[in-house]
Amino acid sequence: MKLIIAYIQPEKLNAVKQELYRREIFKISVTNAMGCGQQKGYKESYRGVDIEVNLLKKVRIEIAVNDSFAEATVDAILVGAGTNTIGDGKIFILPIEECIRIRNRDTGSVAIG
Amino acid sequence: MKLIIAYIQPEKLNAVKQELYRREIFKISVTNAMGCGQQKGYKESYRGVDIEVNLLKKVRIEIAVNDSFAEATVDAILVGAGTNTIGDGKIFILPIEECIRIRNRDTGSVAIG
Amino acid sequence: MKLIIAYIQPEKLNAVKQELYRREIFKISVTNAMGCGQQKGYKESYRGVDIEVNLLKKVRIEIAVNDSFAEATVDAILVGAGTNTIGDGKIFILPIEECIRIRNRDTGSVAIG
Amino acid sequence: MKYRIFLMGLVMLLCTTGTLFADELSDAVALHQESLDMIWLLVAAALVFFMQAGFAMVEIGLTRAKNAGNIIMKNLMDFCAGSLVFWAIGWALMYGTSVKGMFGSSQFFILGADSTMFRDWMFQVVFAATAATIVSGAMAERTKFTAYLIYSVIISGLIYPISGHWIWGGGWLSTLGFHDFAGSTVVHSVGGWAALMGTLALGPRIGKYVSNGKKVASKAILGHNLPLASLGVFILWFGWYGFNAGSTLSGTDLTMANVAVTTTLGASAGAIAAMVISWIKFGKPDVSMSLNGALAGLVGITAPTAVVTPTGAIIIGLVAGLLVVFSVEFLDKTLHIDDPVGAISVHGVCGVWGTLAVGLFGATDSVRGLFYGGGIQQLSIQALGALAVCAWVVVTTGVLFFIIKKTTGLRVSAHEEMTGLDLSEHSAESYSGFQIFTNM
Amino acid sequence: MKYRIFLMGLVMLLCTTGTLFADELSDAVALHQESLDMIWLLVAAALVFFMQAGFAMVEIGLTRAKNAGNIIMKNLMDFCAGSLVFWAIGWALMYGTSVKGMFGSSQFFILGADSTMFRDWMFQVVFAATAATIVSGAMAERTKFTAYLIYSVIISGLIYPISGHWIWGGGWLSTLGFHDFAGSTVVHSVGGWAALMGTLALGPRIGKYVSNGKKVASKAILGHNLPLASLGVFILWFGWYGFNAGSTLSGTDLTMANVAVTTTLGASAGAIAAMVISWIKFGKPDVSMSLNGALAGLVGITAPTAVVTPTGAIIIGLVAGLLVVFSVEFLDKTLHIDDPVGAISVHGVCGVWGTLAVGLFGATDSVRGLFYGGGIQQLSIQALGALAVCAWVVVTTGVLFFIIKKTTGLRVSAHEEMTGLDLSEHSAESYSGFQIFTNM
Amino acid sequence: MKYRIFLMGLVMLLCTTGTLFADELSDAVALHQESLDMIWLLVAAALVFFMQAGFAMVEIGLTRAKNAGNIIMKNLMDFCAGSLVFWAIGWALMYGTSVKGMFGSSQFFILGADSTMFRDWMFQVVFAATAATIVSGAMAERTKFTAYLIYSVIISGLIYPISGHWIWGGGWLSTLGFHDFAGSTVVHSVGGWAALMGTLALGPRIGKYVSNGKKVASKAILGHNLPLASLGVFILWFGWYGFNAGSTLSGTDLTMANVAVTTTLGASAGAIAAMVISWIKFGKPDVSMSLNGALAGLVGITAPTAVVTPTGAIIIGLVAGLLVVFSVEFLDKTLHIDDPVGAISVHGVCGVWGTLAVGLFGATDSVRGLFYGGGIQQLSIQALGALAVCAWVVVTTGVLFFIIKKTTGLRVSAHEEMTGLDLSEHSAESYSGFQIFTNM
Ligand SMILES: Nc1ncnc2c1ncn2[C@@H]1O[C@H](COP(=O)(O)OP(=O)(O)O)[C@@H](O)[C@H]1O
Ligand SMILES: Nc1ncnc2c1ncn2[C@@H]1O[C@H](COP(=O)(O)OP(=O)(O)O)[C@@H](O)[C@H]1O
Ligand SMILES: Nc1ncnc2c1ncn2[C@@H]1O[C@H](COP(=O)(O)OP(=O)(O)O)[C@@H](O)[C@H]1O
Repeated sequence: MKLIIAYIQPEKLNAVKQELYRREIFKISVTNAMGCGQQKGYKESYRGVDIEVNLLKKVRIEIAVNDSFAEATVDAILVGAGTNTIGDGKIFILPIEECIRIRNRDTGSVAIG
Repeated sequence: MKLIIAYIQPEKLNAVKQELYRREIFKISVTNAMGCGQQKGYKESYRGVDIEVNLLKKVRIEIAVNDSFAEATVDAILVGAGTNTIGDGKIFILPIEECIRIRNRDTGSVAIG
Repeated sequence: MKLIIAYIQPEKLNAVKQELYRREIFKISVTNAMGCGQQKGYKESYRGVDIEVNLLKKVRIEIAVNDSFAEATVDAILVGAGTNTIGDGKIFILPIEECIRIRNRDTGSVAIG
Repeated sequence: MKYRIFLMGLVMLLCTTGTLFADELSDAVALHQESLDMIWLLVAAALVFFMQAGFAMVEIGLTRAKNAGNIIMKNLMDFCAGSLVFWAIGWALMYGTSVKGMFGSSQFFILGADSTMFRDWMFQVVFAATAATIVSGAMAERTKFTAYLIYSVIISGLIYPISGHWIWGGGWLSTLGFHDFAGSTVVHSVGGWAALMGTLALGPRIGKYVSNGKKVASKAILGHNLPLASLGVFILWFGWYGFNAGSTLSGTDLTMANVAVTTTLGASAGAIAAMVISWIKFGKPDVSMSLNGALAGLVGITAPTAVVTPTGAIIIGLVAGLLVVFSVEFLDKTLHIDDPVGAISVHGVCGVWGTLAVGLFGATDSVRGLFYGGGIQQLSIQALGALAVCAWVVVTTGVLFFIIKKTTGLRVSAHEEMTGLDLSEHSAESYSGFQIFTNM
Repeated sequence: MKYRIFLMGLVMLLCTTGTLFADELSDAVALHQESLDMIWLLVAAALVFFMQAGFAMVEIGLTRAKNAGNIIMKNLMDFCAGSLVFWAIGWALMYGTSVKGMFGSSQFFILGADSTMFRDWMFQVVFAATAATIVSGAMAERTKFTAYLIYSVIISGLIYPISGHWIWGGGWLSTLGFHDFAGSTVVHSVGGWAALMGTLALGPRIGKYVSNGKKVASKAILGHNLPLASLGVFILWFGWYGFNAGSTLSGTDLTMANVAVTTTLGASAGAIAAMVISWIKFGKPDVSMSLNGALAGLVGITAPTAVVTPTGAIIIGLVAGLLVVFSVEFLDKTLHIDDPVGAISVHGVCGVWGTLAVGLFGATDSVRGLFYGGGIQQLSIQALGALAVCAWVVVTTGVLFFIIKKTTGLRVSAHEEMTGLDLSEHSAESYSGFQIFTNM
Repeated sequence: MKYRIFLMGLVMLLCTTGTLFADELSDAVALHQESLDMIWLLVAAALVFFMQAGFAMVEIGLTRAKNAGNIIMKNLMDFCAGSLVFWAIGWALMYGTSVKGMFGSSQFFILGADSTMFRDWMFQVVFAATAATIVSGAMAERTKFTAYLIYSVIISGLIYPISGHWIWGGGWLSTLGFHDFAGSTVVHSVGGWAALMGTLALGPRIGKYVSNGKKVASKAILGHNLPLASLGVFILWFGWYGFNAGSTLSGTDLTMANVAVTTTLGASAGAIAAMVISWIKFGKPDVSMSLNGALAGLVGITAPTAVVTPTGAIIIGLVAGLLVVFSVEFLDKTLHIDDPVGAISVHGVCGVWGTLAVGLFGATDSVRGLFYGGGIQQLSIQALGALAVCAWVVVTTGVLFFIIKKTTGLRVSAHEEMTGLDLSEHSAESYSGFQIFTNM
């Protein structure tokens, strides 16, 4: 099982969700995040004083999948969030050792979906 | 060492914390999250227009433990958060390679607790 | 590749960022978190009723790095966030199996930076 | 003879033009009298109306984010429904021809109203709505919206006007000499006691009282928006100048200045007392208690505002501020009555205090209190009035809440309460997009 | 003879002192008349000014957090720029010497104003700003700030004063007997129709209408702060007592009480109707619709407020509350016109309804409506007026928005819209530090 | 003889009834005069009281979320404590019998007050509280609460009343002909200079000025709630109609219309100027600067409001708007004085500007400024007054803050400051449940 973590532009969340649905991946968790990457930030100014904002608003997605679904998931994110511009984000894939569904204590592959 | 990530219903956080305390697990980190799983969401309506809310509010818990504590931790979460209903949540267990306490630069098993 | 997760005191974020920059680590993701550790919390009171606040505000940092950068990253966090006081926080290191840059679908070591 | 006639003519002319002129002038002066009353009462009514916003903001601020929309609906609707029912029957029961000093019985639908009656209705309707809206705060975060609509209509339309008739409508208490200038009893106590009965009927919010084996611990459920709560208090205080000073009911009653001063000093003293007590008791000057203290001072000074000296007002305010802290604590920690915004303490307890204070600090010829050489005469009448109104409200709202409980139901389900009334009662979110921890 | 002289002297004295005395007295009475008017109008003007805060809060509350700062700037600046342009030319076009009943032509820069004219300008400028500010809500979240400044100046300085002249400045509609007491047409319809044209010129917000193949689905874009929106509605209602009751234009016109009562009942009925309809149609009592309902009732009662009975006011309010729900739905789901705060429905549609209601429910000798035995005479004049003003505004603002679109541009870029106008137009954040989901 | 007697009788009768009648009438007219003054001043006082809410919202909005509760407490308590001390000694020092034009010395505890004195105290106490509350903004986010209580009591009770006596209490500056209609100097400059001294005594907030080796960079610390800040500005503007127009001190002084107009135009011009300058200087129209601009215009027009033309008012407002932007920048970037809300620039700098503007733009017979052919006479008196008050406040508050620093301490610890004053000073959270990044 894999944990797929992705940072994407906030406005791409809906598109990513739609791509995931198409590939029948329905489980997803989302958090608000601030990111700093190749996208350099921008300058705000407040009362005449410059603020260098280099932590940009991002959305963090976590999807746990069985190994066989990993590729489809990555693909869905790439299609949904990719715009060929700096700031599109990153995907990280981590190994999961165990997964448990709290409701019925199912474990392993059967619990993840 | 293991990183135990759990998504639970927000209102179960207190119960989970209590179960953890009972098992002498005192360290925990919590974030706000939105999740989409078997629980299908609900319909809000705003000014007469339906909104399908399929990202539900969840609480994300992270607990890093030594291997020997993993079972107790999972058990605490299962007891604290389980209600036998859809939406109860999931637990994921990931391997941790290293853990460092910032205060005194302790590492490994001794740092985690 | 490693995923370095750190929980630090909110007010130390800027210092950590500066230490990372010095070591030429520019990529970082940040989330708001609440943590419970050796720092025991404090008592608020609201309308005469005590509130035991044992979930303290923390900042959660995630940095994905190539193996060779892991040490420098940990060092930056230790220097930036360490004050020798309880509540300074923890660092966890997890293995990453794959990393993909959404923009151009680069993978692996080249994508992470 | 010529001469006589000339003289007579002169005198005549003098009389006529003088009279004519004087007639015009005295008409103008009479109109000005009416206009001064009119302007004063309408401005005051507008200020009192604005207190609805104050109540809404205080209640929103001192409760959780997940119920804010429901609170908005309650505060909006108790005024809207209340004003229609006060038009239909409330006014008639309060100010219509008295039936044995118990209730009014004419002028339903304010039929045949002239500008004077329109003016008075306008000034009174905002008071009626205030009484109803007080209840909302104590019963916040767990009451069914339909139940709320029902009982707020009955309070504005029946319960409030009848006890109001006793005191302001020429009823039996007013005959006895009971003095409640702007409504410590008429408005605030009525609201406060209804709030108490409602809270008892409802029970506490989930998670408010936790039993660890044998001891019940009281848990704090934090308000989510202190800035809005403070704005609400400032709005209420601002509106209170209309509430109290407007209660001269005349634009040429110069005691309005006296009223404004005692109102200001009473409120100030209340806030200071509450802050100091909270500082001593809890170690820190508590924000929401100090806000409550200002309101307590205002409620306390409402009855005696026109008959006390500045010094009297300050003492009344200090005691009110002190009372509110102890009362909130007592209700919460000892009686385990869960009143999220402190409405029972602020309006009920301090309403009674203000009513009694008339009998203690009254310093005018007509209303002279114990401390100003007036004996216990006035004080006993005040006590009687406070008691009578308390009994009336406790009994009627007791029955009311009992019936509602048995029919439509008074409280939402546990699940709805945990989800929040915004979602469960209105399928809305008040702070869309904001990340809010809702685990409490 | 002595005696005669004495008598004559006595009479003389009597006359002189009497006259002297009467002169002083009548001077004082005349000054009081002016003072009553002055105080009444200035207090009313201050209340109407405060409505700017109400509009700002409603608009902020019903839109997304990322545009709040931009909305603040718009609401602040339309008043500031509007007041300068209304000083320079607006007043002159509205109240200057009439050129064939079409527009005023004197008193530019209110030169030579005495205290009466200053007073009247003050009362009128706050109305002019209201008309401009209405547009802001409908065009929220996607309009260029420079474009906004341009069109709001032109509305306050040209479009509003000219149609205002027709009705309040002694122009052709007033000659015909058109009755719009406080501005359902003069202010609200003008704002509403301008809002409609603006929204059409702009197009909907990104993500508001999503096409799934052939069917276009309307998506909800939630407001981010209902407590502020509700505060705004309470402030507006509060200010409306100045707006309507102040429109007696005299401190001694006692119908102001009548006005205050019908305003209260109309607003209450509007909120109740909107709540009930939304409950029936959508299954739950909708918060923001109920708030809109109160405003709809207020807009509806604005024209007829002084000439209808309380019962009439309630019916007018109920219909307004009903209209606003159906209109919001029709515009959104059928016409796909994206009006984030419902300004077109509240001010345009209910403004017309209020104007027509004069011809239906008018119950005074001078203004008698269809239902009160007045025939269709008044109704037709009202319809004509509503139509004429609608045509005037639609054409002029149509041209205006077209020119702006072709020159400076009317709408921000898609990227700026997604980022939010706070960052893109003002490089500011309204809720710094708060975690807000901005994916919508 | 009969006849004579008859005639005499007739004349007598005429006299008597006439006089009787005239007496009644003139009594009524006299009462109306008093009532007009009373109503006007009480309504104005209520409006000025409401400015406390405005100040609180502006200060809350322009600072960080972690200090909001502390700001509430300060703004509530400076009024509450201030009103008690102004009752005890402030009024007496300001309006009591003058001791050589330096300070008043009677009427402590406003003993023996009649309705006129109650009225005047009411109107004055809200001004005193304004002066104290101004300081709060500049010293926000780092001042000890106890220290705040001490100095705000001393400002309201001692420092403000004494310089106030010089100008409004019949003291030496008023004898010289110094004109400050509604308090640019009396209220705003006093607040502004006290704020300056306080800020100097405190030092900047942690993280505000960062030294990179040799250069000190000024960092922005963002306000957390612009909607509340804007609401505060609207409330202040609304209240300012009471502040300025109420300062006619008479309900029959018809110049109040003039005042309302110049106040409106001055504020509008100020906001526009600040927006335009910020647009030019920083590339974008800055929200909080434009809000400050409106306040700057209001402060600037406060002294000259009754003696300038509309055109004069606009120029005064424009200059104030311009001054505030440059002053904020100069204080921050050059002097490194950390004033979170811009209080020193708005109230201190523009207060002086408004005071001088009287000597430049005064256009009445009694107050004629340089640009209206009045020479530099008035201007020099104005400059002298501004200087004298500045010196008085700088010295007294300098000593005051020095003593506080050495005794109770003026500033919280660095750790308390980082944690936020809500937790450290009041163990409260203002936005419980909301996720807020607090790393700044
Ligand atoms: N090495 C990393 N570690 C942690 N987060 C990262 C890393 N690289 C990127 N991110 C996250 O992804 C977001 C997008 O990265 P960015 O470099 O701007 O995208 P792109 O590579 O498409 O230009 C960042 O804002 C950050 O939140
Ligand atoms: N495969 C997954 N990947 C990421 N998050 C998941 C996954 N499955 C569940 N979750 C998280 O857990 C929450 C609860 O899951 P859900 O399926 O509703 O619970 P249950 O299985 O008990 O019915 C979801 O809202 C989501 O946040
Ligand atoms: N085992 C753990 N699992 C999850 N989070 C932890 C763990 N240990 C520490 N944390 C996080 O780190 C924060 C700081 O830990 P704490 O024990 O207070 O620091 P220190 O060890 O320096 O005293 C905690 O508030 C919590 O968020």
